[in-house]
Amino acid sequence: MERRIEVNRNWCKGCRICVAFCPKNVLELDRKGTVVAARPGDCIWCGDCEIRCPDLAITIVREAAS
Amino acid sequence: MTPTGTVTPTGTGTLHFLQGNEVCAEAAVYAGMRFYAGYPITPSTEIAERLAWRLPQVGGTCIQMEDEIGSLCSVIGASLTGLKGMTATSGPGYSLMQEAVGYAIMAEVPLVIVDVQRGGPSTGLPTHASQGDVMQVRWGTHGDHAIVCLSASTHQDLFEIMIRAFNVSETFRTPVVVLIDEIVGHMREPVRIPDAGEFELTERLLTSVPRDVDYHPYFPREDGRLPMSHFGGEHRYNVTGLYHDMWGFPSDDPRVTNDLIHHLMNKLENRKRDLTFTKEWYTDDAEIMLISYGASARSARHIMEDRRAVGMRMGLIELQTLWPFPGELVRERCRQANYVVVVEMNMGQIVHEVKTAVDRPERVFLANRVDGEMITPVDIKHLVRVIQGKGI
Amino acid sequence: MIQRFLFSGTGGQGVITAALVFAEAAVFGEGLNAVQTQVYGPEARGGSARSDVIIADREIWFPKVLQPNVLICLSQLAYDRFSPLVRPGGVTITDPFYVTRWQHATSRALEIPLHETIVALNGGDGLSIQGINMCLLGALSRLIPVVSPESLHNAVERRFPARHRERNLQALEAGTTLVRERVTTF
Amino acid sequence: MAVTDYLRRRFMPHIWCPGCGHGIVLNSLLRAIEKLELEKNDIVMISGIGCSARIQGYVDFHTMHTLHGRALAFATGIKMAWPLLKVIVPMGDGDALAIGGNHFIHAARRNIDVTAIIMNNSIYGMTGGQHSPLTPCGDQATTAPYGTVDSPFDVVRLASAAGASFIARTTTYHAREMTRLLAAAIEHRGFSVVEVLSQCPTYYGRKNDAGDAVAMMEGFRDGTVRIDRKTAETSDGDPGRLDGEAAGTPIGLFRREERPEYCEAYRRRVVEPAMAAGRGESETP
Repeated sequence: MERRIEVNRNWCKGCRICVAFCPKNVLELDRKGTVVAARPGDCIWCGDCEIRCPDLAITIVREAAS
Repeated sequence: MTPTGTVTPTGTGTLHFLQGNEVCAEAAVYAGMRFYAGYPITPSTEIAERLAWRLPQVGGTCIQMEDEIGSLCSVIGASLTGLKGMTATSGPGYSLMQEAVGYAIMAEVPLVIVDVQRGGPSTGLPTHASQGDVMQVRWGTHGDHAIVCLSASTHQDLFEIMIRAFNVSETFRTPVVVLIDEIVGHMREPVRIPDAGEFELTERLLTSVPRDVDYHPYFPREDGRLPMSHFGGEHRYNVTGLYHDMWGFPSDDPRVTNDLIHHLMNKLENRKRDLTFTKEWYTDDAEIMLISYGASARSARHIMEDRRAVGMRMGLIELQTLWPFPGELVRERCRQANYVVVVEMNMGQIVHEVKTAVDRPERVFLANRVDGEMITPVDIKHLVRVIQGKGI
Repeated sequence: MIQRFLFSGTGGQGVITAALVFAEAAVFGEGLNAVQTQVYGPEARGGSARSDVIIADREIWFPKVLQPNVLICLSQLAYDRFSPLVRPGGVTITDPFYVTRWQHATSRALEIPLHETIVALNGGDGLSIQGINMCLLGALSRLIPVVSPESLHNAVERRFPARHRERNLQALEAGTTLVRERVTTF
Repeated sequence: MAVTDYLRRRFMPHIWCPGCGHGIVLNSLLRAIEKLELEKNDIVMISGIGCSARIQGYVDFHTMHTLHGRALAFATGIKMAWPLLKVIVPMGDGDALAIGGNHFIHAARRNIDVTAIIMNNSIYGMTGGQHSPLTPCGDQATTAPYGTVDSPFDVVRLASAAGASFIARTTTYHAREMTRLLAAAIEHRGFSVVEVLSQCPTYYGRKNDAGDAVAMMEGFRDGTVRIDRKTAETSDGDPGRLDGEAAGTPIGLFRREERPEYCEAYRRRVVEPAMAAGRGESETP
């Protein structure tokens, strides 16, 4: 299973909720105020960012390895 | 034209002796109405009482809501799912319904509202006669809009007018108000409920667009009609009270807004001819033309028959369509009359429309009564004598 | 033919029902036209009761009764208020138990002991006046030749559910018999 | 189906302010519907007026944007006319309980199968920050420059007294629990109420020095206390009260009971007997 954090940059309004509640400090805002997965290697795939995003801009993509 | 009444209604069907309110209920069931929501208010309550008993018998639904606002809102909801819906109330309840009336106009939802008028303003005279809601029905909601308002004075006419109300509302996707009054609502007289099939019923025009193909709920055809899709059915769309595009989504684009308001007005104002129902007596030779509607038209008819018997050339136009006001017809019929007397139970509402319509407004007089008592034939006779310079 | 009836009394006597059954009998039994109206509202709850009936062999436009041909008063209040309205040549019908007559106008006056009759029929309890309205109709059918006893009989059967039917028919019958024996004309 | 497949993507991003809790409610609601594997065509969403009411425009169901406070009345008509539909009514605090308060208690009383979501941000957002019937007493609002004098409703107790058969309260911080509660509410047959404490950083937060969206959600985390069902049921019949001293607003599932649902009761107790009896011999009912 391959997993990655996908951010829809057009929908993100940079509210910082995902950044603040990420237990592993994976996310941060970039220069434009849009969220990015700065440290994806630390992610434990809890999905807290995905379910708390008010803009539905974050998706944890789960794909079976090819 | 000469009068063509019969003593008791004849033809197929069954003879009943009912209150006007009960006639409204029976006619609605005949017209295929299957959802009623209402709130008790004198003098309309018998409509709800009859339907609470009658509708379940034909598989319909009748609900007593928490107020008139909720009543009309739930009728709108039910109508969108494909049921013919109705509510009934009186002036104070109509005041509360005004916001939902506007919604039904904007969202183009077919439904029928029966307003059994009582004396106003405010709680006024709950159990007495008045025709004070004519202008409330015309203008009672904010913003420019067109509205259809029908009326009747006898129970047999009322039965037919109710069916027409449903037909018009279904044809044009618009609320239609049937405006009667305490007299017609509470009076009992014989009425024939025809067998099924005697009156043609207009069923809802449904879209032929198949599933998964883009459906435009608010894109009028050339004839102004908008095919519907049952809300909750195959096509998912949006319904809103905001100005909206052809998919039903809010828009403040000036062009969309302009087109929509013109469409809402024109679909009714341009079809006055299809929406005008009147009854006329002796309009070809009348020197004194009475114009009336609802219970007042009964007194007008009474005095007209009485005066004709003594040789006076009196005629009568009974307006069954109040809105859109049939101004051209009134102008045409009143052309040769020396006097026009508008008979209504208010301080003068339709009389202003008549004055606007006719060539010689200074010859238009108001015969009215506003004390809660029904205007009598003698009241009208006295006014006619006065304008003829004969004194009472 | 056109006859205007004004039924009046107090709440609980059933005068509105009487008016309704009378009009229905005219429509369904006699093939006549009829219009019935009544006074609604707070004043119709327990206080005075009034119902107008017009019966005709032609169209009826104005539905109210301003001058009755036949006035029925089952209370003093109603009599005091309405008796001046009776058309010249008309009839005023009262029950001496309820009404002391004072009008000596052009109308004919009839007194019928409805109360006494119905109390006797109901077993002698002075408070039990159920059926007085049907008793009135029975009497009326004999006095005013508009609606026949048979039409009234059918109208009662039509109007009342089975459990009330028999009692109302008995009261109706008592009214018809009463007229043959005990009407006082003034 | 992915969560975003339930969205009308063409209207995104939505109009709500950055950090607005209503977006989290939308997020959780779609996840609940996905979990229940509901068909888009089986769902009707009816909203009233206000920030909360805009949620209906973004979901690809049958949607209706109605009048301020009246959504439950429209929903009643739709549900009774077509009882097989899943009817969801998202409302704001003012929408549901000020102008719509009467419709709310009567829908609860009837126990009609509608899911009412009260997105409680303690403020009128759309009109710019006026106090609502859920604004805590003493708080600031544009129409309460000296602090509100009014006491707020307790939605759980109100819904309980009015007769709702499913009552829950949660917050945007507890998004996972919100999803679970919303799914349970939608599945419940009867009138279900889910109050969601939602943050309005733009008006309520700013007026009351509550900080940004994150700080407000931390407030939901620290200022609430979870109840379990057992506690709720043993609190002297008062589902809004916790036994003992509880520090904070109780959240969780307060009531889930089987009571006759209105449409079903109407069909069984009115329509079926009436149709079986047909028209009576008597003219009158």
